[in-house]
Amino acid sequence: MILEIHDVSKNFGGLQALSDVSLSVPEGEILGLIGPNGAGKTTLFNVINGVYPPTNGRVFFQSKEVTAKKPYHLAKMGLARTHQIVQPLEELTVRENVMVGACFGKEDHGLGSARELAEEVLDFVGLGERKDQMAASLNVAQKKRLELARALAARPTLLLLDEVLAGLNPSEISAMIETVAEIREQGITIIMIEHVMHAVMNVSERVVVLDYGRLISEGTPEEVSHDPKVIEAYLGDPKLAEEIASGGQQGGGL
Amino acid sequence: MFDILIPSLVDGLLLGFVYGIAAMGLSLIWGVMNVINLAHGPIIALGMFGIYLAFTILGLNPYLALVLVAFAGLVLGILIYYVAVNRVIDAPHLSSLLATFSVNMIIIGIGTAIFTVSPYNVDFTLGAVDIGPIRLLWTRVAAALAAVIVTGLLYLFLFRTRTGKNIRAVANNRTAAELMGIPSSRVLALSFGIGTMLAAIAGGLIATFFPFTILAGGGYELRSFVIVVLGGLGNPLGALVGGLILGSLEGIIPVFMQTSWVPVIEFVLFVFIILVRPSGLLGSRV
Amino acid sequence: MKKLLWKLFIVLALTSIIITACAQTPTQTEAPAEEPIEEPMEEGEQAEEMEEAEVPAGEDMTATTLTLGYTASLTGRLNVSSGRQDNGLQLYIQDLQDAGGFEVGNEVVTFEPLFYDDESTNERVQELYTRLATEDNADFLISPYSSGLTGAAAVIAEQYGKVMITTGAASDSTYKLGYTGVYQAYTPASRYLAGAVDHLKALDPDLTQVAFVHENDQFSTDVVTAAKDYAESLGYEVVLFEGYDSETTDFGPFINKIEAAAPQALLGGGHFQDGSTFARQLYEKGVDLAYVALLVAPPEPDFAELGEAAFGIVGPSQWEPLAEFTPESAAEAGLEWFGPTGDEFVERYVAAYDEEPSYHSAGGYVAGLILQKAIMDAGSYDPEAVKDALDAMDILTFYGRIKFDTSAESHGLQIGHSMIYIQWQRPSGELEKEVVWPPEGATAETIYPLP
Amino acid sequence: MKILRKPGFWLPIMLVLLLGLWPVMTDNAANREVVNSILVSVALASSLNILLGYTGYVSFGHIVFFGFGAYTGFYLMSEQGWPIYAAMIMAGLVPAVLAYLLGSAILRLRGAYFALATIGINEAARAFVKNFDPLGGSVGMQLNFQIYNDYGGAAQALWLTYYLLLGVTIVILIVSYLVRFSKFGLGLMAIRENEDAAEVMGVVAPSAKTRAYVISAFFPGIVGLLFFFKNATILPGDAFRLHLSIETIVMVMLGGAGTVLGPVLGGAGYQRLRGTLLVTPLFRNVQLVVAGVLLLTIILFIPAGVVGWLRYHVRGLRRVLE
Repeated sequence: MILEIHDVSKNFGGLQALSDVSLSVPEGEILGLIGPNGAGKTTLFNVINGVYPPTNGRVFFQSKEVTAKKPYHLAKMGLARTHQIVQPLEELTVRENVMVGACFGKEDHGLGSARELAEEVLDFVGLGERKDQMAASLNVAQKKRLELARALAARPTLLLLDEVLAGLNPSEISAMIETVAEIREQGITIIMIEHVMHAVMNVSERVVVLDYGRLISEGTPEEVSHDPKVIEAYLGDPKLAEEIASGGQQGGGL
Repeated sequence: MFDILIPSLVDGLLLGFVYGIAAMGLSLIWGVMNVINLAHGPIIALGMFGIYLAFTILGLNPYLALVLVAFAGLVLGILIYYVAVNRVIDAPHLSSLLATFSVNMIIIGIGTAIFTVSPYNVDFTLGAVDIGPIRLLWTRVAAALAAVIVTGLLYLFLFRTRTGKNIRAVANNRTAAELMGIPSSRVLALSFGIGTMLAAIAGGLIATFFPFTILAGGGYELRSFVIVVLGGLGNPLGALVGGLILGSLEGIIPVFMQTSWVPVIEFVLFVFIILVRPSGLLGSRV
Repeated sequence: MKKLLWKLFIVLALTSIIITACAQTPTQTEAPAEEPIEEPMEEGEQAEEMEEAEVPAGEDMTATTLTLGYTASLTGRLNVSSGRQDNGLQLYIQDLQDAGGFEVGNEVVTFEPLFYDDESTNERVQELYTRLATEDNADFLISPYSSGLTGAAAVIAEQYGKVMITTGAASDSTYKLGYTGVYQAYTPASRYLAGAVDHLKALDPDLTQVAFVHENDQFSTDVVTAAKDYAESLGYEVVLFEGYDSETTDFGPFINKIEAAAPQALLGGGHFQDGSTFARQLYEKGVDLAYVALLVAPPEPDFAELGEAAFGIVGPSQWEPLAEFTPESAAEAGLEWFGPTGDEFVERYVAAYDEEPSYHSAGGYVAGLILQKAIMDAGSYDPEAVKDALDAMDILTFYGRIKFDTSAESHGLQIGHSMIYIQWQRPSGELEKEVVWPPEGATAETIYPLP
Repeated sequence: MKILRKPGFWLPIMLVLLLGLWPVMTDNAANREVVNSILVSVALASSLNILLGYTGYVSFGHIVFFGFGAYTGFYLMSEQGWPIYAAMIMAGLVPAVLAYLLGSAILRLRGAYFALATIGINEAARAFVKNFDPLGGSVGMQLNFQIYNDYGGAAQALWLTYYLLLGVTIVILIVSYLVRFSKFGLGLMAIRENEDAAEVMGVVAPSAKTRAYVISAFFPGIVGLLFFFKNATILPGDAFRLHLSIETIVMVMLGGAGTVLGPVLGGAGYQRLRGTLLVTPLFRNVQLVVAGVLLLTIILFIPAGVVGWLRYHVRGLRRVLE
């Protein structure tokens, strides 16, 4: 198992964003993580990579306990992620953005080799032409690819993808799905949060469903999509879900 | 011991009200738009000179002149907002810090050209009254009273008027307020104006009992920072309480050690609170 | 489009600034900034009064103008006293120019002032004296007002080998740093309040408790440290000894402490602005003291603006218009007399500035006088020769006796001059200064204890 | 050396060197004093840039290090009789250690809170030194004039101070360049742009920030010692002047934060402007107004500063101006 999560809970003030979530991910798998808005998916990512310490429970990465370790510890161990809301380093060039990933990721590259690696990865995600632009000048789809390139340049063993497809048009979506599949072929384990259902169902080997911070279903795409609990969850009040989600993400603050 | 403690405390508290008003302006601006107004000190100084000019040239009663100074402060603040702050309201902190600091430089520069850096004095006295061992100067009492009145009016305005409610809405969540049709830049400008108005009033009150120079605002600005952090950034009522705390500290500390240790204690406390409890002793926001 | 033009303009402006910054152009050709001197005198009456001033019209005489460089605190917290000092010095230079200068060998020398406003800050003093010593290349330097600023200026004078006459700078410490070309016109700080302690002892032998509250700067610290030691040696108990910041405007905490410590006498203060505020707040708070002596502020005529708060306050003074040093007293003491008499000085000063001179004014005037005398004695304006002349100087002027310490450890310290003490009284209803100490110069009885 | 072929490396250094050699060539003390004050500004601005420009932390407390270093060195020279070279090293090290200790506490704070804390530290430091008698308290310390004799007399000592300052300034520029174009520097810039994202990518932000803080604190102390050695007097009010911190920020912003050349141009431009207006009675006060308007214009319209703006708008200059 590359990642094991035992009974993880996370509270924000009075709000229970995650309750007793347990999960194991074997090496090489593509795991889909779905659920209505505010189900706690991004919070789970944040707990896994150390942005938030869990209130309860433990997290193991590559069989080492990483509960409440800082994000940079996990990054050095080989965990990389993209953000649902893109976070480019705006005043740096596209290449420099990716070099940050290479320099400070698992392989700890020097500037020279990081530069080569960055160009390689940028070509791979299709941003090769734009490497000298400022990251701020990219459009949303390009910024998503930049997020991906940064994560890949870290040479991770586990990659957390947070809605890389959101906001893309159909042709961009299929291009991105292809890219994800290629990444998978490099032997990188992937957990992806996704709302574009057909994509998740096509790419994932296994799917996990969160609702109100609880893991309510787990199995092959086929099994999950027929689980009555899942269907019920998606029929739930979307507005309420949104409130929880926004509540969950504001905790950082100043 | 008591003979000195009580008068020192009273002196400190009376000043504390005025400090509170100055800090309230800073706090309001921070609370509404997350801007630290580094032009606060010079505006306090302008308030002092406003009273000076009104008193010596127009021969106005200082408290009457205070109304004029307040109005001028409001207008000046709105002007400053549109010229210097509006454009950088969403930029990183450094931008608004430096934008307001450049306003500081401009005011000090012009002020120095007009008034030089020499001390001025409003030769005004209301006499004193003896209560037991304590001698109260009426100018100090009047300043404290004025501070309380201004605070009361500010709260009536913020909680009882539509504009005031708009200000609070913008402070709470600017994006949401804009979606609800509140003209945010006008509200921000008004808030900035009220913030500087409070600074000008505080300066005006101080001018009735202490001599001052165009640079004198600096010390009160620094005190305002301390107070704002004591009372919670963005919490105007907290600023008044913070002012009273600081005032009493300034009164009482000298009883126990050399007066020159006061700023050391003040600023160490300040840094300590930022580190340990950045929301302030009373928590932020109203 | 408009935005673009804006940007273009800004960039142009910035580049020009940078170019001026990097372009290595010292603008030495510019005439030094000269503040307009207030016209000091009516024509006619003064020229002959300057000693040694008759300029022979011989053709073999060449005219030489030496620049006296200095800064004055025309603005800032020291403005009042420094302004007086500047007035005094300007008056001296004007007198000299009107008299046509003085003879040195076959040259007729006059002085010309070159000065800037230092805004009462150390930083500007350092920058400006550096400029005076290098770019402006002033021939001789006069100190700014106050010990703190003079301390900063003296180093620079010494670094560039310029002779500096200090005035308005009493601190002893400046003269204990190994300088060789800095000469003090004022009675040193260590002797400022010693007389007040003697005065107090004479007034009331039973009084035992005194308090010292002083400005935290070089001058006032030097003064009160010496005075405290002296008071203690006379058996006084010092119940409060505390310093305040130069910028202090709220003396409340100090006044509360004074009331709690309940001394009968208060000595201290600092400079004019803080001293006046202190006196005012002491009065407002109705502090019960029998004797109050403050530094610097009381002898200034402006102190009277405090009204009732000024009444009874004692202050040490370097010179008062009432003090009588005359050519006759010089002859009696076997000293050489130099310069105008006190009456002449007061008369000209009042004519020029329409105000009473204070000791700061006299100090400014006498600084120029000392330098002139030294150059005349040296017969040259070579700095080394002038230094020798200053070392040897022992003269009496309207301001008093001038003689410098020539020992290595405190070279340049004034050892000839002494202090007098004034008190604000109401001899005829109006507030007026009266000399109350030492007894031989006193013009009135001391009002003691204070009401 | 590959680095020597980079115009971005040698351009700032050549500029400073040319400027620095001008008084030497003309053998003119007046020129030296003009350049001396420019060098102080450039050195302060460039060292602050490492924290402000590269790391994005707005410190109003840069002058704390200037003051503490100066006091340390001054104390060692005047009370302990140390030679200036040894005192310089301590004047750098003591503030660096202080920055390390302070940094671990206050670098956790973000944005305005960090800025406020640094203001507090500056004020606390000044007030403390005013009360601290071993360092002379509120009347400060003075050097005995004889100390200049150890360096060949006052005139020689002033030249020596000047050369040392020039050397230190050039070292700062080299360090600034090396940091800017290193992996460490890349990490700092990632922190500047988005600290959370940088941490997720593996940048160990706390230690990187602390290191940047320490590096930027090492130099101002040395500059401070040289500055006050020249003036032979040190006072708390002069050593911990909040206004100087702010002016230094202005210089960095003027030239372009985050670039190597920017603080050089900003420092030189600001100081020259100041020096020119300083002695012009009519414009003495306008100095502040001019500087204020200039700063405001920069903030509002070209927040990247001169160098940043040129880099952005003139493509050809990108390789030259770093």
